Amino acid sequence: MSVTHTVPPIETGRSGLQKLLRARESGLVVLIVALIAVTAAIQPTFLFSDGGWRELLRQPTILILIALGEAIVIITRNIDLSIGSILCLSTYTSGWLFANVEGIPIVLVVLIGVALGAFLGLINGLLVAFLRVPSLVITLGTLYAYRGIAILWIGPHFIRSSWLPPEFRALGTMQWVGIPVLLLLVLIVVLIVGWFMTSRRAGRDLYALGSNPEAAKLFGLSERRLTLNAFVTSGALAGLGGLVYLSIYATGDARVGTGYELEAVAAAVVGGVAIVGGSGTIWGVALGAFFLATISSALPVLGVPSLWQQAIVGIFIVGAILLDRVLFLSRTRRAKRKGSES
Amino acid sequence: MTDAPLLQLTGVSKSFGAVAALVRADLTLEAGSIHALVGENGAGKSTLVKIVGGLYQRDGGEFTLEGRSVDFHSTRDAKEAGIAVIYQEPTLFPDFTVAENIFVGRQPYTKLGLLDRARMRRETRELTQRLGVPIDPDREARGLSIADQQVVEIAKSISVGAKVIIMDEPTAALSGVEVDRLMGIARQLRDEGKGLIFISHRFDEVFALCDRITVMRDGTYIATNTTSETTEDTIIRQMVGRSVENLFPKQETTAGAPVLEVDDLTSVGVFENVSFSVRAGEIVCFAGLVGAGRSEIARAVFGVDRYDSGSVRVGGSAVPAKNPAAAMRLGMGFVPEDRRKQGLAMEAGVQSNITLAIRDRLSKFGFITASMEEPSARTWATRLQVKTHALDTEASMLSGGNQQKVVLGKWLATQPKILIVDEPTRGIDVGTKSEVHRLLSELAATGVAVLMISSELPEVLGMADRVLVVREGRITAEIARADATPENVMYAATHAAGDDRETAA
Amino acid sequence: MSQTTLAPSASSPAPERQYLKHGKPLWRRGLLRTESAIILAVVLLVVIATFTVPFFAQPYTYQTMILNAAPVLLMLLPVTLIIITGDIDLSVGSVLGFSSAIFGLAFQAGVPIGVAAVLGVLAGGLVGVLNGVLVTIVGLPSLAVTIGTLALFRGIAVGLLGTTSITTFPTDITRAMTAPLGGLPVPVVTLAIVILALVFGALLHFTPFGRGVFAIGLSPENAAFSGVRVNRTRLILFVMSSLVAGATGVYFTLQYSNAIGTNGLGFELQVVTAIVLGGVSIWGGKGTILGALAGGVLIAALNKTLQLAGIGSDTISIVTGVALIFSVVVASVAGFISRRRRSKATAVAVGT
Amino acid sequence: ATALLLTGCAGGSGTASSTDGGSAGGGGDSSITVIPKSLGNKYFEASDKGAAAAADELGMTFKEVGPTATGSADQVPFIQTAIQTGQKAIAIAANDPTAVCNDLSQAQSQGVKVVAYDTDTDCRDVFVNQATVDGVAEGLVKLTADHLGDEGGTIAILSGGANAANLNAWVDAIQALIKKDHPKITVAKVAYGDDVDEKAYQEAQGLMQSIPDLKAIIAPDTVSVKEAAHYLSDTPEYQGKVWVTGLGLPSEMKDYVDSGIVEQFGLWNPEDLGYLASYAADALIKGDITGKEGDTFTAGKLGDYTVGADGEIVLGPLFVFNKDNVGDFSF
Ligand SMILES: Nc1ncnc2c1ncn2[C@@H]1O[C@H](COP(=O)(O)OP(=O)(O)OP(=O)(O)O)[C@@H](O)[C@H]1O
Ligand SMILES: Nc1ncnc2c1ncn2[C@@H]1O[C@H](COP(=O)(O)OP(=O)(O)OP(=O)(O)O)[C@@H](O)[C@H]1O
Ligand SMILES: [Mg+2]
Ligand SMILES: [Mg+2]
Repeated sequence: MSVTHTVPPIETGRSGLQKLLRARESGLVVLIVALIAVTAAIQPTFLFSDGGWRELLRQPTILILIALGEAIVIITRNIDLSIGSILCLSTYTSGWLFANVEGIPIVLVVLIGVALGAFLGLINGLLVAFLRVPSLVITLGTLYAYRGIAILWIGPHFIRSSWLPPEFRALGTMQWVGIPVLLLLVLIVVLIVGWFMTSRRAGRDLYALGSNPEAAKLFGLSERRLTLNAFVTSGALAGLGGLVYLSIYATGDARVGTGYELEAVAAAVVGGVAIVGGSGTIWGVALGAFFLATISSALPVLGVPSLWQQAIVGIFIVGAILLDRVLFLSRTRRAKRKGSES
Repeated sequence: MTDAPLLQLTGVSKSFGAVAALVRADLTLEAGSIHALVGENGAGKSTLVKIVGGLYQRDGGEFTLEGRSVDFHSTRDAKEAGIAVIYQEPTLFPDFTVAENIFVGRQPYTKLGLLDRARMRRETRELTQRLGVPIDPDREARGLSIADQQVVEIAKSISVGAKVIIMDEPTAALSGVEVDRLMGIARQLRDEGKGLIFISHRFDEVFALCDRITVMRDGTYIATNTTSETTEDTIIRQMVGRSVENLFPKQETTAGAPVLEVDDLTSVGVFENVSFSVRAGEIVCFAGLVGAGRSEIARAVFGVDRYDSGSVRVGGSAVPAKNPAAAMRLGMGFVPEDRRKQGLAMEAGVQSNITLAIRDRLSKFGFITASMEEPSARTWATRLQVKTHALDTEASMLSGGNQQKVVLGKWLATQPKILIVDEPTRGIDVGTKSEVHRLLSELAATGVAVLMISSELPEVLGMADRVLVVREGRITAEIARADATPENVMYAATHAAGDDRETAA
Repeated sequence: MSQTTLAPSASSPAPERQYLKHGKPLWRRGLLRTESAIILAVVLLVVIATFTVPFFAQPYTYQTMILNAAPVLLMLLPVTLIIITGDIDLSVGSVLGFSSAIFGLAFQAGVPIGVAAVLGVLAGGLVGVLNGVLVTIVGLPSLAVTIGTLALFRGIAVGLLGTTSITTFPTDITRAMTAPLGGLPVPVVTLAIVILALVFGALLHFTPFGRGVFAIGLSPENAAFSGVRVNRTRLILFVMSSLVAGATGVYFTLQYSNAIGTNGLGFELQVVTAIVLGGVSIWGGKGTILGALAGGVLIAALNKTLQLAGIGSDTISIVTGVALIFSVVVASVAGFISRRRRSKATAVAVGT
Repeated sequence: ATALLLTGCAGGSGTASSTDGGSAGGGGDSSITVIPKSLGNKYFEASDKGAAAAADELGMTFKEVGPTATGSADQVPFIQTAIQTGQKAIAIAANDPTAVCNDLSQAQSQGVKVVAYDTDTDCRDVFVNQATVDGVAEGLVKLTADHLGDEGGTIAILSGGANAANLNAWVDAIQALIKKDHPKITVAKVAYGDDVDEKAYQEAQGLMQSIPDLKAIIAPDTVSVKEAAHYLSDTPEYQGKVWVTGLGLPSEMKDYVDSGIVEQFGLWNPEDLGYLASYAADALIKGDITGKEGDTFTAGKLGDYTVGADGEIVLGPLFVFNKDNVGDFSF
């Protein structure tokens, strides 16, 4: 950053830190571009076709949304394992509303879906914040409980695409200057969440809580309120993810979203969120989710049998946390060296 | 500005459950002055500060700010009222940049609703510049040196425009240059009309910097002195307030062969060329200021921390580095300074705590049961008179002194040849304190070598056969019991080695 | 407060103290614990089911209940120790699948079945070394590491086996896996569960090593200061966990006579659920093998009962989730109350 | 639904089983437990509805239970429960034909009649097959070959679960048949959608993109064919270029047929499949058939059936749906 240097050039901590922070996101961008480039070189339709282009940009949307929510929770030193089940309930509820409430406005359904997610997140948050029980256990419990409710309620039924109003279904494929509208909407969400987390005090408080809970307490931050906020946001984003699922796949049953929780954690970790909280950017998470989703769609095109896909994703996850640790250690070491020099 | 003092506390009290941290505390701070708050460990200084900072609510007493009675319910209230506190524990957010740490909770926004990072950066730069310590605003707080953390905290309090700035032992971990710099900043702030409260155990600083000195003891206000009209002796007498001799039932022993021999131990950046030995039956004390590196040396000797070069021997055999289990087998014991975290499993019972370090020795054919542990636990609990009615009482339910007895018991049970005790009486009431002292004396009398670390001068003087003064990671003086006086120990602790080594008594 | 204590204690030692072995009577120590509550719940469930659920009171119920739960019951034993140290291992389900794949492929390639089984178990052990090294030497959080290896090893298992499933295991061996144990209404695997439970129970509760495990969970620093080899202990536990998961993989393969990549899918959460339900603290330092095992048995019995009562898997899922939340919430509330009572008690004690 | 029938043929050895009511006890009334691959599956919803209707006609107690996930061992507890509750028959569509075998044998030894439907398993009395393997392969290949005409071209197969025995059998048969009869047609790739909507959708995309001269996709399971059509309808550039057929549910495919995305696809009536399974179970219980080749029984409105080789009862040939009839079905 070029601020007027009225001050003599001082310690160079910034270059180290900022560069490395950027290395995470730019590194992901490079990886994504390389992945797309290689895939497109081997199979041009992956990029240079309407369908290829659209799916490239559209398929990551769900993972991006739920990974954002997961990231916020992790940033506060918690974890949310229930988002897959929340997503399922939101998907089906929304489809059910379209089918059973004649002429219900799409906006209202979206609001209800998101509100349902937020409500389920609120239950998680209340249990974690007020009873001081570990979020891992609580959300593991609600992972089962919410899924059970979904299966109990939905049973063998499923959302038929004919239930959905044509305008809603069109949302899935609609494009604006060549970009899927869904991606644009998700990007807006990313921007809002990113803006909130990087540029609003309330968002920074969430980082502060995860970064040093003791200091946060000395500082007068309310741990309960922040924890609650994080879980509600995570639930709401999972609810929104359910609606995006509905608009892309125009279907949904009681099995939707199974296993998404670990994918979301993985995307957050790959995106640079430390599992111990306090650090990681929303942009990194969005890129991490985009990257993981793109691997999933690129590997079959690259001729990698899709059965090996998960192993490769696993390598990327382990690699990403390892890399994170190495960067962290070198950062700390550098900072220490500087500290002792001064 | 009104005639009323900037800040006034009268008869403030505060208890934590059964512990009365503050009984009756008074303090009057005038604008444009620096007020020292001194007292022994546990005198209640930090508690008082936390009440002023809004972290704790007082149980009773008066608290006025510029003449108005105030009642803070959160740290936010205090901040808004213009009170900034730099706590004893570092309170920075390691993942935030220096600039953001300074502005946390009140980050400026741009017109677009983004954080105005440029402005934070600029102001941080100006602030740190003004404090004479240019710290890169964009670096992460993680890994900042204690001194730099201190500067950031001070910058934070200046930038909120605080009228009252409280520093709780800010110099504890600072070196001479850094202390001078900090004192310069403090004077500058005073000249700007702010009121400062300065807590320190170092009298030279207190006398050099402060206008007034308030002394506290056992949670109670003792006296307020004008610096120019008082002496160190007066302050110490007010602080301790009792004759020290009967607290230290030191038995005379004759030192035997060297048990612990430490040779040229160095851990880069922490301590350097540390050599000393402790002989059987001898109590050797590490004296020095907080942060001098005494604990670090001891931890490295025991093997909990790594070291870069040098050697440690017990009874002639080399102790492998980084292996406490091996050190224990050779007969070393270690009572760490933080008994809640390092010395005990707080949620485990007295018995499991006492027998943890001898679990291998108690086992038969590789197995161990509670009934095999019980005799040892009973023996040591009885010998140390631990006040509890059952052996499975959770350690967290004991009082601090009794917790410390359990830690001592745990290590005495290992029947060490050399026992290292780090701050064995920190936070312990005087009665238990003298029991601990008697115990250590008796132990030495049976031929055990004792290496004691203490920040309390009377304890050092009362117990030690030999005093080793540590300053900035080096042993700067060795003073025999007969020669040890508060003056020469303090002098060695605060002045660089070789300045004047043998300031005789 | 100090004035009162100043004078006497220094000189005149107080009369010898007498210590009770335990602060609370046996019944309170024994009964007011999560694991007793869980065992009680199992017993109640079985008694109620015996009288109210048709067909429950049959040997076949117990036979199949244990068969179905065996993989989880086996794997939860070492994972309990890991959780007591404050770590977690989420990769056990994938390790099961991975070892199943290695075992199957080796067997298919003509390796004698015994050797193939050993290879399967060792493959699991190798995974444990990777987990353990990443956690202890590199210093990564175990949750992140094992989520990563959860994906990695499942992926390798699925990738290795592809669409094939290896089913040609000798029937005499596969039969033997599910055969009843002697004349008892339980399958042979019960023996393995009991033996391993005794081994891990003894290791955790009756050895110096186990003392160290608890010490690490209660305070890693205190453990290190007390001569516990903290990282070595953690590494050993990760390897044990994966070895047992590997062995379970071989057993599972033979039990269902099928090596496919998806074997053991989702078992990691079942394992953690059982352990936490059994009163083991996810924060480490507290818990018993008996409790964890009881948690696993409770879930198995709950499943069996509800299935026989004609209740669907959806409801069973809800019941499991709610039971889990309930168990930690109750523990948390109980802890809160006892802390309140305790601080009152000490206030009184010191005041006098 | 109208009947889509034709009788199976041939004979074979059935599994003889004891006629004893079984130690598990239970009421004297006839009863059947139907275990689909998983709950919440549309196709099985339809088949189990048919099974329930037949059970109703026959006066059997009907129960549908199943797991929520499709793991290899997930159906096992439901078999055990059926044995214990003294069910007279089990009809099962196994996720993993081997993993359930042990418990199914146990059931048989307890006198429970085991009917496999949709997917065969190794341990059953009869297998109610929706269509012969060759029948499915012939039907789908014929549709495709007719469309491609003389010049042939490159096609791909999009299947469901990689471990589903019936799907794998069909896929093998389709490939063999094409090799034998249609040398101009090449099968470029077999992909697996795992019975999961989004996965099948992505795989369909992968096929169309990675095989530039792809002319057709044969998708022998209902999720795959629906998602292939779904991807096609979302992606106009492949419309008219790639032709999709397979085995689909008319209710799910109607939109795509109506809009011309898909011309024709095949299936049997899943309700009839379940219906036949219940009647077969009843016939086994009553001793009308034992699973031996040549045994005959009457399956209500579906008419007469003969047990074929290997205890197979074939529902009928593939029924082909197109624009004209796709609206006539409720499943
Ligand atoms: N949160 C708390 N709970 C219980 N007791 C406490 C708490 N905080 C402080 N105390 C007790 O109150 C007394 C005063 O502690 P305080 O920290 O105020 O002392 P201090 O004068 O700052 O000592 P030091 O010089 O060691 O910093 C001590 O006995 C301490 O153990
Ligand atoms: N460079 C540093 N970075 C972080 N913390 C430090 C640093 N130097 C000292 N400290 C902290 O300051 C405290 C005092 O240091 P140390 O334990 O070495 O001093 P000591 O002489 O043993 O004093 P005491 O035992 O009385 O606190 C320690 O708790 C240590 O963690
Ligand atoms: Mg203090
Ligand atoms: Mg120290």
